[in-house]
Amino acid sequence: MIFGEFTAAAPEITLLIMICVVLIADLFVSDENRIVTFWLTIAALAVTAWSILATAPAARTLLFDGSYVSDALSQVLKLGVVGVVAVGFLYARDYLRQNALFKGEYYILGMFGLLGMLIMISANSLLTMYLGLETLSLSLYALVAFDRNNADSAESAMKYFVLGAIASGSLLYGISWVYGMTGSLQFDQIAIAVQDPAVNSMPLWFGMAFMIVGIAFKFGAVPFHMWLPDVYQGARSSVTLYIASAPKLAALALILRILVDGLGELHEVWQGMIMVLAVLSLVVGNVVAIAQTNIKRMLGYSAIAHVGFILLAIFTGTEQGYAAALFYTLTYVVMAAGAFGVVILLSRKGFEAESLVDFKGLNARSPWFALMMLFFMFGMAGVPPWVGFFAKLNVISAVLDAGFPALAIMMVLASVVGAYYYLRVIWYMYFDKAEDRSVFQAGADTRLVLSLNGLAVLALGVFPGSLLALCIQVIQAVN
Amino acid sequence: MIGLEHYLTISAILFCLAIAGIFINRRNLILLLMCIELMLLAVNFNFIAFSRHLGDETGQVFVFFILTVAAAEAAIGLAILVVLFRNRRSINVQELDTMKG
Amino acid sequence: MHGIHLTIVLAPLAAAIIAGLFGRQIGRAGAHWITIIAVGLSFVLSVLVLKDLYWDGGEPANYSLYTWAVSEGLRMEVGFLVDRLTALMMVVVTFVSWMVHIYTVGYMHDDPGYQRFFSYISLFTFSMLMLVMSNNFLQLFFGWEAVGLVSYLLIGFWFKRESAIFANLKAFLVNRVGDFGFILGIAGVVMFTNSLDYATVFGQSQSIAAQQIEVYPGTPWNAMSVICILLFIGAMGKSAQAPLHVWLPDSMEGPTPISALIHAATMVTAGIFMVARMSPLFELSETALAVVLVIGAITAFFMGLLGIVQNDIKRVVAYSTLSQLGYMTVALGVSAYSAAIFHLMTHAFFKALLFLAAGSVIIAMHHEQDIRKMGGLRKYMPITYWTALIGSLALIGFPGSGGFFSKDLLIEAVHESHWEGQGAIYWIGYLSVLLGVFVTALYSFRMFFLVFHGEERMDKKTKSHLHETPWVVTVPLVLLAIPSAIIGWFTVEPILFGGYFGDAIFETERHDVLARMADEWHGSLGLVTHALQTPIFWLAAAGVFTAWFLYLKRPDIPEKIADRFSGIYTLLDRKYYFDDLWIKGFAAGGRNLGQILWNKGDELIIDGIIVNGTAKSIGKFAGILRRIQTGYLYHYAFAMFIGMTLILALLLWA
Amino acid sequence: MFHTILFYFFATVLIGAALGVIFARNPVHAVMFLVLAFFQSAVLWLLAEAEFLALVLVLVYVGAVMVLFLFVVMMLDINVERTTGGYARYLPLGLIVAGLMIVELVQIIWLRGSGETLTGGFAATPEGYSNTKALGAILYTEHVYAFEIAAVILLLAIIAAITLTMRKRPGLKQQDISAQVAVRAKDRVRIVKMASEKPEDEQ
Repeated sequence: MIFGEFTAAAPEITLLIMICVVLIADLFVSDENRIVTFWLTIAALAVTAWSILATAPAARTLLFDGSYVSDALSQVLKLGVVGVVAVGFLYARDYLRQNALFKGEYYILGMFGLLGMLIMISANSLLTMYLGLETLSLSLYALVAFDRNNADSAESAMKYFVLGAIASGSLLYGISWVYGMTGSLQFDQIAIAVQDPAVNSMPLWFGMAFMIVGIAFKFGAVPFHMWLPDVYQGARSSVTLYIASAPKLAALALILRILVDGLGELHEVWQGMIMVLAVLSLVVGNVVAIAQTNIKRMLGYSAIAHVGFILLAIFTGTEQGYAAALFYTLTYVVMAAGAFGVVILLSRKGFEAESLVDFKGLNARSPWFALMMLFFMFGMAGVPPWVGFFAKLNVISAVLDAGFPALAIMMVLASVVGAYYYLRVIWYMYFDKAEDRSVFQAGADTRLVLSLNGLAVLALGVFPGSLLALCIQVIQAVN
Repeated sequence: MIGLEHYLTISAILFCLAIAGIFINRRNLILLLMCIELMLLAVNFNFIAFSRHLGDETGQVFVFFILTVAAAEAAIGLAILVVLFRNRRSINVQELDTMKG
Repeated sequence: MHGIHLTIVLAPLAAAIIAGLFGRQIGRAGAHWITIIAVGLSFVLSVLVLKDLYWDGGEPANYSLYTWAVSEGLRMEVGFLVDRLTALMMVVVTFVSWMVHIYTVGYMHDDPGYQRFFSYISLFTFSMLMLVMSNNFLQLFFGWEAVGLVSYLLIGFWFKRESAIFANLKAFLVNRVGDFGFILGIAGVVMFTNSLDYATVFGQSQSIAAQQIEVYPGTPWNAMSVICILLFIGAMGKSAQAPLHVWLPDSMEGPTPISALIHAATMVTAGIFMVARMSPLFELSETALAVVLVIGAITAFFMGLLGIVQNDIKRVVAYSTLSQLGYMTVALGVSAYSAAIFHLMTHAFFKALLFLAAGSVIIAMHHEQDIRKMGGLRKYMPITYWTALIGSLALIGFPGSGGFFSKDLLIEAVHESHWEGQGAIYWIGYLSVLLGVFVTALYSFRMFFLVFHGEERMDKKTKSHLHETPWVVTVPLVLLAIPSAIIGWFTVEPILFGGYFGDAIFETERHDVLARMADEWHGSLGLVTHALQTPIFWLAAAGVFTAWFLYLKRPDIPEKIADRFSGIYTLLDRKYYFDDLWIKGFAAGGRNLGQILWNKGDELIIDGIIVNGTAKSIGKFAGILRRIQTGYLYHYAFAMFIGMTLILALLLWA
Repeated sequence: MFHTILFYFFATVLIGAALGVIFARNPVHAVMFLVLAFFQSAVLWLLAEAEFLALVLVLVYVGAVMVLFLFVVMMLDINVERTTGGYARYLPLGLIVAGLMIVELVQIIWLRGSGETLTGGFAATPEGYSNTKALGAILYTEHVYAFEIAAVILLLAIIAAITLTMRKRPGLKQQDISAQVAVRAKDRVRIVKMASEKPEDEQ
């Protein structure tokens, strides 16, 4: 009982306290010793992770008059985001140092973003969800613009900000309608209210449509994806890693809590919209990725395509589908973190390894990390036995079981197209001559974590059983 | 009798004007930020109207938080704007096209 | 037995890992010793397994080793199904692989990627064994992808060559098209049976065949036909059936040992093996069988024609591989699964032999591959010459050789396979395999004569260095030549007529072609003596003769004609005219047709429009979609509003 | 009746002000129009008996946020002629989309609302009801979690804004107050003791 009756909310409380500690401690750290802030941050994340594990209530627990929920899903997702953020910080350490970005504020903003994600994951009311989302978004806007002397960063931050504000405006507008029709902001009460046919009518659906726009924006689903490639490209690589990984898990929480917990009854209404978004994302993401020469941008479009898969898993409206979406997102985040990790580690002072051709001949320079990149690329492409294959298989079988063979064909076709651009990276790494001879310059700890990350992509693919079982169990516990 | 539907209509009109403003304004970024404020104002109208209609204060509490967040958002948005201006010496929307494709 | 199965699979894997990761530490000799020993061990154990199953009357094993995951009642497992079909494949795969390992020691002698190469081919052996020994669809797919991956790595092994890179990309992409069908087929199986296990799925085959599926609303198709055709699309990719064959000739960019192992003897036959393994499913869909037959017939005949016009020694062999794969596919199409597998086996030996012999020639010629620049190599390379002759004879089905039994009976099986509702398809199949015999003989011996006989057309420098290749190259040639020559004599009876496969292959009574042929079976010797009475023999002989005439004899003939016009020679002349008609009308016609097919069909339509065209149009599409991303904030916002409006409109008015 | 007239009056001015924001040529004017819009909204909220929020809107929005906007507009000193205008080309498309949206929304509000749900007046407030008190009562109890998060967001905004915009320019003279306070007399003034001598010429 750390926080008395609020023990179930320990992760958020702990993290907030730790943020304040780091914020104050950072004041007394000189620029040469900034590494202290870094290790304090890692310690803060470790403590947060510990508090998630140590204070997990046995059963689903509601707090703060029902605006906070702690359940199995929230614990899994929280551990996921904390872990991925920590790994991302570790990959970015040397990069930030070389680019004169190694400042305490970076970590503070990163942790605020993490706090936002935790709040979203545990939100049980639209109000909490909105505030968590804003905490996350505001941190992200600031992080994207973090390199103040970089015009591209500022440009992409501006785009992200304006479009993000429109998206949250739309989300809010939708929330207002849902609130007006159901008279409540809490998901469980909304779920009860929509059973009334007078409530479950056109105005409510309208509100839901506006909310889906906001959710789709967060995910980066077509046509609300336009910000994504620009931000991936414009932000510094370490920030791109941050944006590309953990927030996807938060977005999954957003969609699961709102559309499944709250508006599950309206499944047939939102199904069509989600399907349109998903199919468009699959097509646009995969096709446009082919034409890219910048790897961050390419991975951005690939993220859009992956979102298509996640949305199609949600689209099925079955427990199997939700579990597949959870599995897919968790494993995708691991792969994305690793892929951007390689991009970051390949960069050095004054040089961003952003272009695809920078990967030429990587195998000759750093064979082990070329192999890790191969793991990430094959994982994302869905080549067995890497985990991406299993994740895709899960989604496809969920879609088939829900009775949509044509969509399954679409998905397989899209991944065939997608294989091409992942393969191009491998092609450059293995079958092309290096233009420069630079090698990885990373600390032993970073190398170790990257290796573990790569091997995890393989190991999860070979032994997906326990993770899959966990996903299914978690989803069943929620419903 | 002025009631819910009138407020909702005002809100809808404001919302659409904000959208139109964002789209047709191609010069000044600050105007975009103002249009976003208009959009949030429209949302607030909705909340207040529904809250009063339902006789439930939660909606008004939501408005309170939206105002708070919008203030924070404006601060960060303007900060980004300043950073952008320092780098590019311009806040012209039409010149924000370095990244595309 | 379980331990033996596991050892067979894991020994090459372990060797591959050691040679791949610790190549620098163990050195070149270490890399080849460890992989050769490991694959040799697999071979010996495979023979033991075969012995146990066939001579000692052991029961087929079917068991799961490890449960990978259980999802919604669907068990995903790793397991082995080792019956006689599997055992045969295991022996063939490990034997050819072993030979190729030894041969590689000589062939790749000076290559800087020596250890990497050994690692890859051992890894390939592991993947191929996983594929053939699988007892479920998922593992089959894993093996399927893994062999594709290694093949991809190996085609691009010499990655400094632009053409090698292009070839390996092409191979990968074309195979992805096949895999797309394959995985949909597997998905279909799962959809109807909720199981991946062969035994379970085969047990429910009747119920699948009774169901219908609507891929597009309103047009119900038979579920079994859809599933089988989808699975066969996978086989088309891997076994290079038209129109997905285009990657195979290009894959010759890889080192020759690879061409022998992967692109002739083993990986490309995975599709044939898979269809045979799925015989309980294919048997229930005559539609699917008809598709298989037609695709196989097209491949068998037309790919053979293309072989006539090639000048690259390896490409000639590659097209002949395509044609022979077509033969096997035709056999599958008429439900003669055992004939297909039998041909697969003999083909593995003699085609690996031919490739390795071609490689031996290439080494001797200092990596010159153009047969127009060879000639008269017989006296320089006697061992290569004789082994290549045995291989070529086996390929054309010379009576008594390994290829004779399989090919002759395969054609006979096609001939016998009349069942109701087959109609024109039967004739397409039969005529293509029959006429294919002539074509095969023509191109095989055209190459053989141009390389080993006739004028020596190479330059002086090469000529001065010509000598027989070292023993690591010739020993595998000899070891492969022996089974190529004699394997047919004692295997034909058990495999085709002795019920060797038992329950491994399923044929409905209506399709049981081989049982009908069994009545006329009078032993191997009988078949050989009977051979002279069949059109097959005479077609092959005509092919060889034509080749001889065109490429060895013909250059002199015009002069002789100019010299003498006596009566005897008029007759000869007339005969010559007859031959000329035969040659110009048929062979040259075929030659021209081949040229046209190659230029227009292969290069323009298939390469140009289907493969590159699809890639290009996707590329164009990408370019257009890319332009939507203008970089302007208001366009981005506008896209969002359009999306928003449309979603609302959908709700309101749809 | 008076209530209705007031509503329509202020609503009209509100819409006009919103149009002004969009079409103003000068960004300073646009800010002023926005201020006007907020004032009109505050009045409309008062009419709806949401007094507390009406006052907060004026205090927070007009008092703080809009001043910030004005500050930035003036600080950046943008050339007015260069940055405004150019509407005509895009106006029709923008109006079509906005118009379609309005049609959709109005359809929902006036035509497709199911029965009574979207029409009707506001709930009556009991005697002695205080809007501020009622909000305060739930804000610090039921919504305490959200309230804390709002505090976090404000802190975050402070940190983010400072991180992005504050910079130390080299060569800029700044006061260091703590150094000034901590200074001791002996650091600044040196008292030199020397023997007093008479100038020589006086001798």
